[in-house]
Amino acid sequence: ASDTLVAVTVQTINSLDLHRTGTNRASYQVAINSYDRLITFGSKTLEDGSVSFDYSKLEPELAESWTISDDGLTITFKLKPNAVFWDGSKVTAEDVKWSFDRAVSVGGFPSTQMKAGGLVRPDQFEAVDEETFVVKLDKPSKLSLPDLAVPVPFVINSKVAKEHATADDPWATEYLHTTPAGSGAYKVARWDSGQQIVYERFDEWAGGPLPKVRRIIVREVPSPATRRALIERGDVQVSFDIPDKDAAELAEKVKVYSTPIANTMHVVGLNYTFEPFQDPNVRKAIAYAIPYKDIFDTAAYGRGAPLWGGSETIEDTSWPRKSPYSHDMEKAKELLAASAYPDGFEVPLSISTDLASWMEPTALLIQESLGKLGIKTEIEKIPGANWRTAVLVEKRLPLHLENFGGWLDTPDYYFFWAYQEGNLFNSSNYRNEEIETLTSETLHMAQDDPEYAPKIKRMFEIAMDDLPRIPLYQPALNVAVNSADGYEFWFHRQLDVRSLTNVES
Amino acid sequence: MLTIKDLKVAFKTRRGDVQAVKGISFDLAKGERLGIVGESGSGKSVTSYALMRILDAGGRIKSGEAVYDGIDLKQAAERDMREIRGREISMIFQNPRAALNPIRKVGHQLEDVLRQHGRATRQNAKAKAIEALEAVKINEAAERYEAYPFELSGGMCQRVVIAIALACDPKLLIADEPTTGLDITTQKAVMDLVDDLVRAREMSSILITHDLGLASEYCDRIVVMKDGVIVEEGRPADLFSNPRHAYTRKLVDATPRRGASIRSLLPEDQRAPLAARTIGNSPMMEVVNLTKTYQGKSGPVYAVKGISFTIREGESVGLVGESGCGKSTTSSMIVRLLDPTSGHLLFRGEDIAKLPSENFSRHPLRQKIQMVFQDATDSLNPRHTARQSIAEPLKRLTGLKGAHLGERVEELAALTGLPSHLLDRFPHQLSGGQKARVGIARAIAPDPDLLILDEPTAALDVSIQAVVLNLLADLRARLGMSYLFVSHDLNVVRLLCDHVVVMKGGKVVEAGAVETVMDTPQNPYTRELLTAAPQAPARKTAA
Amino acid sequence: MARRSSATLNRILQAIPVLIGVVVISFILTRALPGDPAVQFAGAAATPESIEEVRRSLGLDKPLPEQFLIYVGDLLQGDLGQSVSTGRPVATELASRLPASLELTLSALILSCLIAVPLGVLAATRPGTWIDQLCRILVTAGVSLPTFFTGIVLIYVFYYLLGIAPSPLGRLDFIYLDPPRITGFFLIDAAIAGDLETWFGALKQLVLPATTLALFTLAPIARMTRAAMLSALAADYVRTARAAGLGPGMVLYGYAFRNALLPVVTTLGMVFSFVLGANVLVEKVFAWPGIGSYAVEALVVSDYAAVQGFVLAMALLFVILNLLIDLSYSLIDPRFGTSSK
Amino acid sequence: MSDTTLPPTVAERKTSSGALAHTIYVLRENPVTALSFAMFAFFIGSALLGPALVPYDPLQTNAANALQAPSWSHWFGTDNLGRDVFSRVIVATRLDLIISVSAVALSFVIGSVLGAVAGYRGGWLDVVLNRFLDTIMAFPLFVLAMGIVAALGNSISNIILATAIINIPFYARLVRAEVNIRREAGFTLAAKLAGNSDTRVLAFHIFPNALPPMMVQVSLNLGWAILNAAGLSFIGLGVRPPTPEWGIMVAEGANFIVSGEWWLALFPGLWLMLAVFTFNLMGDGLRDIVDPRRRT
Ligand SMILES: Nc1ncnc2c1ncn2[C@@H]1O[C@H](COP(=O)(O)OP(=O)(O)OP(=O)(O)O)[C@@H](O)[C@H]1O
Ligand SMILES: Nc1ncnc2c1ncn2[C@@H]1O[C@H](COP(=O)(O)OP(=O)(O)OP(=O)(O)O)[C@@H](O)[C@H]1O
Ligand SMILES: [Mg+2]
Ligand SMILES: [Mg+2]
Repeated sequence: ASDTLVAVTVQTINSLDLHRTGTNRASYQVAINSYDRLITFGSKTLEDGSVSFDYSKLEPELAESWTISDDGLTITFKLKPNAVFWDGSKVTAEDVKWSFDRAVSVGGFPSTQMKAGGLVRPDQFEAVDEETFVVKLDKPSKLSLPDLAVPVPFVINSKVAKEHATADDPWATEYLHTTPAGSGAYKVARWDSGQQIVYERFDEWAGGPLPKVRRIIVREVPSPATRRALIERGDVQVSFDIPDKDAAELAEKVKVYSTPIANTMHVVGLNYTFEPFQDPNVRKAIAYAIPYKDIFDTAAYGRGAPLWGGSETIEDTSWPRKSPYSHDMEKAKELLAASAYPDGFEVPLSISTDLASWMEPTALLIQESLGKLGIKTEIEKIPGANWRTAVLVEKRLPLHLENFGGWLDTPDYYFFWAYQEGNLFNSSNYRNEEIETLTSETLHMAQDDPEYAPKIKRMFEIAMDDLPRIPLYQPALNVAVNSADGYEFWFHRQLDVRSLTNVES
Repeated sequence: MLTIKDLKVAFKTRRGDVQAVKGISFDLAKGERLGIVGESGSGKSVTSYALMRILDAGGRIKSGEAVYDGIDLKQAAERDMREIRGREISMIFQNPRAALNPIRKVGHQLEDVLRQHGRATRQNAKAKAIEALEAVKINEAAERYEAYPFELSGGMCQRVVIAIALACDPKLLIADEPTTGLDITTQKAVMDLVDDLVRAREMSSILITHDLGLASEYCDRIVVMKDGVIVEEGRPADLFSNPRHAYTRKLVDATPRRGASIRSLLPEDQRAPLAARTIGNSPMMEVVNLTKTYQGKSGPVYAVKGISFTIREGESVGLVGESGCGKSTTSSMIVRLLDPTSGHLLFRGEDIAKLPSENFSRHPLRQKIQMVFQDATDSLNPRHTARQSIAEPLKRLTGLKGAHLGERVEELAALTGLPSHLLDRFPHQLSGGQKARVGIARAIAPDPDLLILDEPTAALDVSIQAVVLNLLADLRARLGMSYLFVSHDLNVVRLLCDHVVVMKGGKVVEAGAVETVMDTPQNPYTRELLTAAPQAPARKTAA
Repeated sequence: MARRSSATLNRILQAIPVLIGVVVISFILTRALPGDPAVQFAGAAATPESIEEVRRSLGLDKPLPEQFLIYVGDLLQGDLGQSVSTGRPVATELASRLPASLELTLSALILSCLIAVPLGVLAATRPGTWIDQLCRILVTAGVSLPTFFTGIVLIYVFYYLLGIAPSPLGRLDFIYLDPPRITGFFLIDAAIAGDLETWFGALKQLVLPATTLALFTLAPIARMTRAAMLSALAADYVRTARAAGLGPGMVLYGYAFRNALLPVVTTLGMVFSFVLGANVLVEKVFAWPGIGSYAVEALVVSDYAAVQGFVLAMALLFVILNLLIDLSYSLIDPRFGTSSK
Repeated sequence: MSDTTLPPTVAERKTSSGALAHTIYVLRENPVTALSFAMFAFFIGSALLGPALVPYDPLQTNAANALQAPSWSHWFGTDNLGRDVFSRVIVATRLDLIISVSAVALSFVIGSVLGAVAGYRGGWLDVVLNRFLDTIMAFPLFVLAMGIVAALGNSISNIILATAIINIPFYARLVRAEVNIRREAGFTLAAKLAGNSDTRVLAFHIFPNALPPMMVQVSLNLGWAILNAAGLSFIGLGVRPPTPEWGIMVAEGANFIVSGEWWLALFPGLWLMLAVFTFNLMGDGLRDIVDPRRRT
């Protein structure tokens, strides 16, 4: 059975086509495992010996090589001549163009993500010949190339897709929804919605070294207790995205990888539309009242990275960074006394039922601590279906927990989404003129630009002083493996099965 | 053939052992027909169950012996008992419909027995079963074989039960009140059938009944039981003409028979003279063309088809007829619990048929027309004590409260002979006779002028029936009420009523003064009713 | 026969208003669910415009009465709609998941009956004894535990600690292939295909979840069997049968038990629909790809079509179940259809 | 004056002491019933006094002391936030009893009224009610409860409401049947003859007779209500944290079983089971107590 590997996850795949509207996060793994992009990120070994993607290294996948024009506006890709789709047909620049056109045209998340790299219109893409593909940018951006390595711009077999396209459905979303047509390392042998997806290796894969395992089954098991039992007993080889607690405890029995998720933070959001939170002293009082260590221990079981008690001075641009605040009730009391609300106030503390595993203990600890300051909170559990609407779209929750993470691993990218006014993850309705300009300036600026670091540091300073979001900790993605190897962490938080191998125990 | 010596049967209950049979002895000769009579609870049924060893869980034969044909029924192994049951001794029960498995074809139930005792094989079982059905004179036996009990009438069910009992030619047949619940005419047919079969097959039989008349007609010898012991035994004629034991005397006296007066039903020492009463000439209730139809599946069903009669002030009218002839429907309409389809009910000239029954409870006349129900148990709210039941109409209709209410209830209890310490009991804690008294006390509580009595004694033992009938007669005289007395027993009607109305199929077939109708019945149906009733021989010493 | 079929027809007619009621209530209920399916569906990083676009494409911009009419119109054409979250037609989804739930539920009920009915008969033949009390305590204990708790404990003991049970991974371990689909019931399909190995594989997976559900259903069945047997044994016809010399087996089973079966069948029907509801939790614990877990997911994300389709399917099942009960009633009881109602 | 009012009071006292004696008798007769009533008394006691007696504040977290196994200082151990499980289990009694008792009371009242009116009036009213109840029953009940709670929001009152709604058919059907068979009973007619209006007859004469079988239903439903709340908690639709409630504690604790922290789920589960067990076993006893026919 060593040519088969079984992984279990909690999530349900609801489509095999990432571009389709309504496709959920779990389904991104199909785009990764069954499709190829032009380029991908390299990998690096972290201090704890685990392997992670490397944002600073771009490597070829379908592209053999690429060149950037001097003005930074034209990127020319040479495709691998031996790259073929599952049906044996050659991967051509035409396929790439069709796929990219699709990504920017279907709207919704894929188009938004493409836009982050400055890719918005089909006329930006050109298939020069069979193996040459050109991307034209409106302005140079450091995000453009990395954005081509995220799961979204995957390459579809356009001949097959077009056969199934209709006037109503020019991008063949109905067909690709259930039948992938790619060139990726693994074909989808079967997909039982709500149960499992079975991958089977594509032996002519040209995107990288041929995977070792022939068949990989990803089963959906909703109960965490069941998943834990399965991995402990070795009936499955990989348990993906396990709770922090299990990670902490399983580490003694099986191999557990806990990688702090790049560019992601768990934060407390203080909504500026809620009057008391407009008072800086109140915000700081809250920041000092939060029992960070207790939260990190009970909600995250010490998995991930602490984001409190950092130094006041900002030396580098690494992000996420520790805030200068730590648990200090005396200071909190002083600050609140100095505020316009010395006797405290009442505020609901909102969490999502779907994310209750970390939000609930965190909220309880915060509730208790704020209670000591005289800030009375009632915990409001918002159904998962409502959460996005309430926290991100309507941005109406005064005090809430939030967990945005950016795929593109730069601080400016995070600030763009979470601190710039009107953007989705700015759930605090925060607006600061300086931040607005700094984000716009740095978003596309190259990281080695001499102006970059000072601006970023200034952004950090303002954010930590204004505190629309109080960082708690950087969460970890936990994966347990038993009799398997080759796990690699990815920013997109999906299981990349291509590198997995079986280990006979 | 059967010898019983000092048989004692006891039941284990929540409150310790109950001695149901306290040492009885009797013999039964071959071909003899024995009757066991006695009031309810005297141990008649338990004796027969003990013989068959089919006592309920918790019941056991404590001592004594029962020997059948040389076999000790007390000691015999269960396996041997199974052989005896059905083949040697068999039984038929009261309430034939319940005695048959409701979801099994009657033919199959017969086959079960035949095959159990090896009287039939798989191949010939059906033929034998049909044969057995023919033996009990069921017409179209072959078709009845396929019938389920619910598709048969009560009389036919009893015939099937008899067929089952006699299928394996037993030597002894025990019949435990085989005709209760059957119409008087059906009763006669069934009893005649059993008697014929028993005689023809030269079987012995034991007939258990509380009807002395029935016992004397169908038995060679009678034992009288009371409280688990045999108080007297003898040939029917002797027993009736010269009862020795006080209890037998009471029983014989209480049995209504031709020519007896109502007081003569009571033991001699209680026969106080009846107070005189007057019957007015003015009509109190005129029933005119009363009709009730129900909407059946196939067209209207006439329960009552345009009957008319009159009840005068102070008069008692009897309403007789067999089951289903419309007696209860008529009385329900008169008492305004049911709306007639058409017709008039003139109560002292006022047509109360027009008033909807729903609102009649608030009408001033409600107080004037009251009713005593057939089944005393069913008519008392099981959650109310006797006191609450009697007080209910007083509170609602007369507005009595507090101490006055309490006094009045006690007074009514005294009037109906209900000991006042029983007033705080629940119905299930009262005997049948006591419950009947509560029902009567409740009905007379608001001082009605017209009392409708729907078979008030049907569920009672004869001796209690005698007491209740006398109580009713006394009350009538004291309170000057008029009665509409519903019954299927002409003998009882004659005792209490001045006038009688005979119904059949929703129509009046004959009406007139009681003596006239009973002595010179004009209608064949009335005559049939009269001859079907078993006649108890008159007691010599009867007054 | 005519009487029976007309009674059955009557039942079918009675089911129509029920189904209409279910359609209306489920429609109203889903619209009352929190959460905006358009936002949910538009996915991460959606703009207000794309949300509006999704809303239009789902037909959610129309007024409710119009949405209802459209829904009913589709229903009448046999179209249950598309599940927003899985992107598949609800009918397909139900067709693949319903057999899983039914197989589980039926196995649980059969198991439960095999234990509870004899237990009830045993208790009824010895009322008031310690055996009776013990039965009562045992079955009551079974119904006192939340099913998800029992399920997890069973997994912990029999899979995790003892390793006797197979891994709780749904209907079939991944070493087996699904049997060719005929009925959707793995046990039946595997038997038809003559694939003994798969049959045992499917059976093994069934044991724990079916036991979990069966434990929960012992009490009502045993209780009803006991009560029905007690009253049947006290009935006059049983006395007649005994007086006629019939053997104890014939009396107990041929006479008393067959009569006691009537109320037991009614209870079974109730328990069945109850268990179908309770499935939701057990399916979650055992990763069972049934209709219950589907409903929970759909409810959580306000997937209107899926929830409505699920409820409607359950209601139909309920109606069919009642017809089956009537049918078995009419087989057991010749009186069926004679009295009104 | 004083002695004229005496007789009724004496009588009243007699019946009420009769009721007490009857209760004692029923309890004595069946040891299992007696045991269940004793356990019920215990639960009532912990609901009333529990919050005052428990050793720790059930909401007080203590991260340093999280997930401690049972010990002398924490009899039932501590949970993932270091809260004392024993205190939480005991304090939860009140809320759980409130949920189950009020849900059952609500469905009892609504079901009784609907069933009684339909059973008594019959006709189209009866037909309509029957179809309505069928409609509710046609929903998988737990899913209906889920839907209601999801739609209205997960507050305690909505959990109670949802539980009540799914139980209404059971009461309504039972009462309907019981009323229907007594609609033409002798004592009903007698009550009408005694001058009672239909409403009075129904409310004071017929309905009380349906109480004994309803008591059995009540006892079963009290248990179901708690299980139902627990199930809702398991799928995230339970009461709000940090309120202690058995169902939510079992549901959350269940995920800790495999990791070895069995006490998180076991003790609340045990309490929940005991409570449901108690309620279920009480049924027959309750029925016998409200049934005067059992009096001797
Ligand atoms: N199963 C039982 N448990 C306890 N006591 C019983 C049981 N069966 C009968 N008895 C008692 O035995 C006594 C005799 O009952 P039995 O049925 O023989 O009376 P009966 O003469 O047949 O009366 P009826 O004319 O009403 O049929 C009664 O007092 C009754 O209380
Ligand atoms: N509610 C009803 N619907 C249809 N038919 C009815 C109804 N009530 C009575 N009947 C019919 O009316 C007829 C008369 O019934 P009723 O009860 O008056 O008879 P009865 O003389 O009192 O008989 P019994 O001696 O058995 O009490 C019967 O044939 C019965 O079937
Ligand atoms: Mg008897
Ligand atoms: Mg009558």
